[in-house]
Amino acid sequence: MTSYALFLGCTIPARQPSYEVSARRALTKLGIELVDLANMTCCAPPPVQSLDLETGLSIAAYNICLAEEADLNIVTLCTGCFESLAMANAMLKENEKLKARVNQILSNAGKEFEGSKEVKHYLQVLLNDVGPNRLKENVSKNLSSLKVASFSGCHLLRPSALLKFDDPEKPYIFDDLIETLGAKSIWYRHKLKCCGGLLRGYADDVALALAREKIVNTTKAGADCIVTLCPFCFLTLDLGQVLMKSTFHEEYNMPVLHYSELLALALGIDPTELALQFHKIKVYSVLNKIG
Amino acid sequence: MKQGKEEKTTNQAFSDVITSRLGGETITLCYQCGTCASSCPVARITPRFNPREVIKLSLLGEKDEVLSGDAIWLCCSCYNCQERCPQKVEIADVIYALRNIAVKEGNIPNIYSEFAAELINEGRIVPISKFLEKKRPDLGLPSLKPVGVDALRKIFSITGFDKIKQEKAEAS
Amino acid sequence: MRFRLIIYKQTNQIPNEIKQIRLYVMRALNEFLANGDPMVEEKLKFAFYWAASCGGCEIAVLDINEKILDVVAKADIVFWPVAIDIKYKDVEAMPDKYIDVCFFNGAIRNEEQEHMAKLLRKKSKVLVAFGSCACDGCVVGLGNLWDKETIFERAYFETPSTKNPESVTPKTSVRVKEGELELPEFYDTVKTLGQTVDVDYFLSGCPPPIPCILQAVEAIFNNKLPPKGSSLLPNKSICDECPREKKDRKLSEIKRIYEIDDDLKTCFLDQGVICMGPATRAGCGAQCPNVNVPCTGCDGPGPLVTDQGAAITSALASIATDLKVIEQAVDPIGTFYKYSLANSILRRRVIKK
Amino acid sequence: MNEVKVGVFLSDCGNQLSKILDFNALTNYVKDVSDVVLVKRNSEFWRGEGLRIIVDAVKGGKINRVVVAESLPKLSEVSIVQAVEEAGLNPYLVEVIDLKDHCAWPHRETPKEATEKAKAMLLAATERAKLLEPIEKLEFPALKSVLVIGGGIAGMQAAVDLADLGFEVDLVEKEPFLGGLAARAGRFFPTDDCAICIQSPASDVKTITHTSRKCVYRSGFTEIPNLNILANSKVVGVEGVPGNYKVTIEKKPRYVNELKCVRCDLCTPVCPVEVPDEYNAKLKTRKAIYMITPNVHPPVYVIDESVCKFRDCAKCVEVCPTDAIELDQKIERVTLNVGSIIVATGFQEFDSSVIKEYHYGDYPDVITNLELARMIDGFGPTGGTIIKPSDRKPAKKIVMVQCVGSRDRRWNPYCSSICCMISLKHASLIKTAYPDTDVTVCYIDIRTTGREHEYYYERAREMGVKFVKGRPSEISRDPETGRLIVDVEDELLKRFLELDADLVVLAPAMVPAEGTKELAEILGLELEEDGFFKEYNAKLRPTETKLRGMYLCGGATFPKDAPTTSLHAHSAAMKAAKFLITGKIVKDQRTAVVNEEYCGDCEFCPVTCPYGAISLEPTSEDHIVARISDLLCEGCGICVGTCPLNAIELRHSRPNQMLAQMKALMSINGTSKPLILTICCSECGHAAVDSSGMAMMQYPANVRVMKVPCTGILQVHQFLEAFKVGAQGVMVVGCKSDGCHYEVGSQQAEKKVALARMLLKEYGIEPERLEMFNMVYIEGDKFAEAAQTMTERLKKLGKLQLMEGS
Repeated sequence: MTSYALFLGCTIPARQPSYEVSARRALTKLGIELVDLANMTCCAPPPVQSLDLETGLSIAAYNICLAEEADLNIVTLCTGCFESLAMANAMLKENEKLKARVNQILSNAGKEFEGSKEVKHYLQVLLNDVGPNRLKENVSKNLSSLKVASFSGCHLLRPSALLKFDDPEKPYIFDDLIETLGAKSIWYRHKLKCCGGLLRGYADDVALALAREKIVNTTKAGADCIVTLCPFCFLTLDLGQVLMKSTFHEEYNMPVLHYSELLALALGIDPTELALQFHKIKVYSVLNKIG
Repeated sequence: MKQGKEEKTTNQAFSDVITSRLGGETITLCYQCGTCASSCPVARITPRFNPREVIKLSLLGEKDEVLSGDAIWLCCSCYNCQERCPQKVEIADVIYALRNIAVKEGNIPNIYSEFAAELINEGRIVPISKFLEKKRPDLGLPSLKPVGVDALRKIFSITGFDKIKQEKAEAS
Repeated sequence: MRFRLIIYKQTNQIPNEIKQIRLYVMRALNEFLANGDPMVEEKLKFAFYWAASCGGCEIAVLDINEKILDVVAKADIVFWPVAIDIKYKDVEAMPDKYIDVCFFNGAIRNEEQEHMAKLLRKKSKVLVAFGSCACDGCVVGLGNLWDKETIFERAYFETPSTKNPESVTPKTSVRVKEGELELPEFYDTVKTLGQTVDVDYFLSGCPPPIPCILQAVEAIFNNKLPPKGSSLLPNKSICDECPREKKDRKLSEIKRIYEIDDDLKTCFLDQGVICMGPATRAGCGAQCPNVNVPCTGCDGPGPLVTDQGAAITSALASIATDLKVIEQAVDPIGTFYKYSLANSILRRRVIKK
Repeated sequence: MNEVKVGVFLSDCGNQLSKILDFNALTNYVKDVSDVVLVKRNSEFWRGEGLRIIVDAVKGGKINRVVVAESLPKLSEVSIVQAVEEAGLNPYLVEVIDLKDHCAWPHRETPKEATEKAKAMLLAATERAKLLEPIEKLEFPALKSVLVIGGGIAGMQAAVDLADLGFEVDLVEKEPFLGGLAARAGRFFPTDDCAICIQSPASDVKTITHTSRKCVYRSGFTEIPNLNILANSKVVGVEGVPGNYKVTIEKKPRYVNELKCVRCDLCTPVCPVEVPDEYNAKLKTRKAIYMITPNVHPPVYVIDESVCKFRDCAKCVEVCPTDAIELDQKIERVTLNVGSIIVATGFQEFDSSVIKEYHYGDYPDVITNLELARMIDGFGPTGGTIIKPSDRKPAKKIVMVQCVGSRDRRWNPYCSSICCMISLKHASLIKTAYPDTDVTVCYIDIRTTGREHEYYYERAREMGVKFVKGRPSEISRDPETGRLIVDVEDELLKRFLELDADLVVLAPAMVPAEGTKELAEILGLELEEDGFFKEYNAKLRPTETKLRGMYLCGGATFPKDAPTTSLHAHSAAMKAAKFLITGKIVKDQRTAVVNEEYCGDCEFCPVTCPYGAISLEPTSEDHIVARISDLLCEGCGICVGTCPLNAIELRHSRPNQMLAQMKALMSINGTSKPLILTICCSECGHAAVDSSGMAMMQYPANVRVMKVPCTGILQVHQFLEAFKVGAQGVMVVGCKSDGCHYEVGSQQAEKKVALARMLLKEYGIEPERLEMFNMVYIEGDKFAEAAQTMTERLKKLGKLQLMEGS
């Protein structure tokens, strides 16, 4: 059994129990042990980096230190957490001067960043530790009639120089993993463009307009649902449709699922156990297409 | 305005301030090809933000316009521009640097001071709802581990992050 | 020719036979010195003298092992303070050019040594500067980084092991109750023998390589000495004798010996370790590199070179990839001039008073 | 050795100098210097009566060393040396110094001090002259044959030039046919006529006008006397020295006998193998046996061995009427002996598919300029119509994207310089042929710098080509319509455009031709960081390389348009011809020489020699020694500066000569100021001193100048020596570190100065007493300023007094 320190972040426990439930159930079923470490904090995502980049890097490094102490690699569910931690990990490993500065800061909290651990997104765990073959073997439901509009979120792919997750212009890992489950991943216009999630709270109008484009484009392309990896994208697109209704008087009803949910469903986990009631846009139409 | 120690108003001075900050190092490489703007999902929706213009204004030394305006806060940090920039300008990071400078000067949007407050108080920027925390056992989820907020405060005391809120209070 | 030497990594590896031979040689030598050899009529007259040096050169004479027997068979030793009791006044009493060959080791540090150098020059037909101190000043010459005052200050007051409550320092004359005693004057600057008197031959090394000593002795006996002023060591450099392979002639970083994982085959310089080999006369058979220690330059500069330190630094600068590499050199004099400071172009440090 | 008899000749420049320098004092001083047998003063010595005085003294055997103090020595020395040589004395026994620009002019305000300095200069020149030795002239044979690598426009032009001049020329082309990129480009700017138009070869009928200008296909190129074409071949090895290279060529089998093929074209119809035609951007197919176009050189079919079924088919063999098809041909190796080599390997289009956001390679309707050129070509695969490769329907809306991989620090930071013009040419040609086609060009900057080039931009606008200032961020394909969308910000409008397009044409960067790196290694030539061949001097010797005998032309050095390529090719041909024309290479033996007895096999010098002139050779006694090729040695002395045993000396700049000069210069002060020895390289360094004097800039007379061929010759010991002989400070003046006339000499000196400073500190001598300066000729002011600064600095430091015993 492969073990990882689970970096849960804030948004998932705060808002999206269905993501956590499905991810824990599915990964455990596939033989991945998730260890919850004490004293982890916010990952220091872009809002924190915007306030002070150095503080942001130090917070990320602090969390990596906890994993280093536990001798575990980190796995994240949230794409945002993945970016903050993986970016900090890469930057500090590459840049000795920066590492020295951050360690000077961390020393006050009794920590020292070594750079001995990896930060992975759970897709990488599925791809490398479980592997497409074993994943396929474990799929017990038929998803073949499901047309999925995948949306990985920006921070799984970019900045690619530091994250090194996938080709930033022609990504395929996520779509391959969707197809591994048996569903069809479709192309839609501006697929790789941002959902605007990070502008929520500062410029809600802009954020919503960006989310709307995404919903419009996926609907146009005939998707049955959008599948995401990031709780922020999820929020923007799922809750966003409710806001679109009130703001633009447009009704879309495009179900938005976390990939972990699709995975749990494909693995045959009972939908009633997945807390799907927390979705704003109901997902019955998707459940109906899963045989 | 804060009373800056280095109140240089020349063009050179502002780009120097930016290039000497973490994230801002590459701004001077820009040759205004517009790839960033064209890549930017926000710029296509609102004229309030255009990364190419933010860089041009910064390089021309229009410090006040850049730092006190709302453009720099409209970047959605998607890094599309940074990936495609043919001059390897780290545009998204430059925007972070500009935001950091703005924060230092006391120009903080409300939502960001809320983020800062949450982080300092709770160690998280999104507060956990008591309702969901109670519900966790029913959903088959383990209880949440404690948050290392004390450690964060020690970090903040060095980076000066804990002062951000006060500066905002002074400014307002 | 290339000398092949048996190299022992550590002294305790020296076989017993050799130790015994040494013992035997010492005994035989003592006997000869006491009784002389009645068989040989016309023997050459040898003299040995020890000026400012560590005494290692005296031992080196014995390191020729059984060959010393040939020496004493063909030569009388008329002066050798370390071994036989002949006074300076006895030397003074000798007619000029009485001594055939004088082997003079040690640098000229004080008045007495200068006096003896001049005296022995007068009394000898051939004067050989024997060893690095006599030829190039050697470690003694590193004293030229200071002057008399600083050296006395250090030696008689500052060293932790020194207790000198009466502040005694060497003086040229001192009055004791028996009368006035005179001591030779200690000079500010160490000189080589060659800088003091006219020298006929140079046999450098710390101590001189045994094969070169043997060759020199043979040349003396066979009257086949090279032109006056020559060195009795080969004309090439240590690199010529060194078995290590030269691969990538680029110095991109200077390392200390403990910082490398020596593969025992590659030239030290190619591994980033400073080796004086390129700027050092051949003769020893690259003894040090053969036992995994870089050459420190004891055989002195090459025949056409006036300044060993300048020669090696020119060469190293030429293969250094940039200026940064140069800054990594620590203790430049100790590294590049360990044996030759007194015989370099500038010879000593300028000390502002 | 004959007795040394020095004659000293003092020019007072028509009494100009005697207003400052006391010539009587100088004459009296010099005549007492030992071995000086003759001292003469005149108003000038480099021509007329003055020169005759020298010549007579030499002829009469009165003197055998000549020291002349004359102005403008860089010019006057030439005639003096020549006259002395004609008079029967070896020309290298002459020493010319410049009392005007190095003494009188810069020190005219302190005439007394200037006179004392002049004495020191005369003494130094005399001491050096006494030690000079005759230098012989060497001759090396040079073959009157040239290898040209690359059969594009550059290689063909150079080959024709040289063949016309009577050289034996071998032209090697890696492809089966000549023409290179140019042949595919169809039409060229600035004349819009076809690509390969060359001057008619010698075999054609010559006319006095240029009506014999011919397209290469009509030129009878393959029939030019002295020109041997080796197509389908590449260079695999080069040995030897300039003037005499042995080149190994590997010739791939053509499977068609060049002497038998009559181009009847019976073979292609029967060939059953059909593959996409790369030459034509895969817009049509060709057979396994083929010719790229009907009019090519050599006019012989070739079999594509990667697809031919050979014996399993052999249909072509059956139909060939002349038995020209030989399926058993093997790779051949040919050895050529040539005197020089011209590299004309050109460039190629950058692979745009790595810029993923543009989807070249994904979307068939995203093409490159070269592919568009094939469509525009009336002989091309589409017969001149512009189509969408996806459905072969006419393209009515075309978007051109500039700077694809150019000016892009992710790929090629440089501007490829010709793409703007190519796109403008294409846009105009399309608009001319199909005026209703919509053409939009997206650009960052339009660069039309050549003659008549701006006219192309103008014409394109007139024709209605649209221009959008902005670099597209992405080319996407509408999943429904399949049409292309180009996302771009029109910066001038500040508007985001989504340009709809049938066809998107990328203007890719131009990068070095495939195999450039391997070839550079074989030839021993350097590449620039951008991957193109490095020219000897980009400014003044653009077609030469560091190695005499090897030349570059065309796109091998950087992307070029046709006119520039032609110029370049003619230049390279001229350089090669100049080098070989006499059939011999004559040079004087001012070269470095190894004293083999003392060479210690440290193997440093071969690494530091910038010219590869030093080889390591075993000698009989189981030793290895360095040997220097007199042919390859350029006389910089960098090896001298390297040798830790001083076993290398440079003839004409021997250590004893330098030391004697140094001592002499430091032997007379005559001022109250600290003596400074200035060691200048003979190139920029010395020239900077000249120019400061010529401009009458003032600096103190305590600054004494000694010339060395290159500062690279200097060793650390010379700096120490200078202080020993009385210098209070030492200035080293060399070329800029990247402008050294001997490549790396200046850098070598810098490192040695740094180490010497480190040693000086240990010697208790202020390191700032030694400094290296880098200057160019025009920086005379910088020299005067440096001399002044150094003097002030030394005055502040106080007198350096070496201690007794030093």
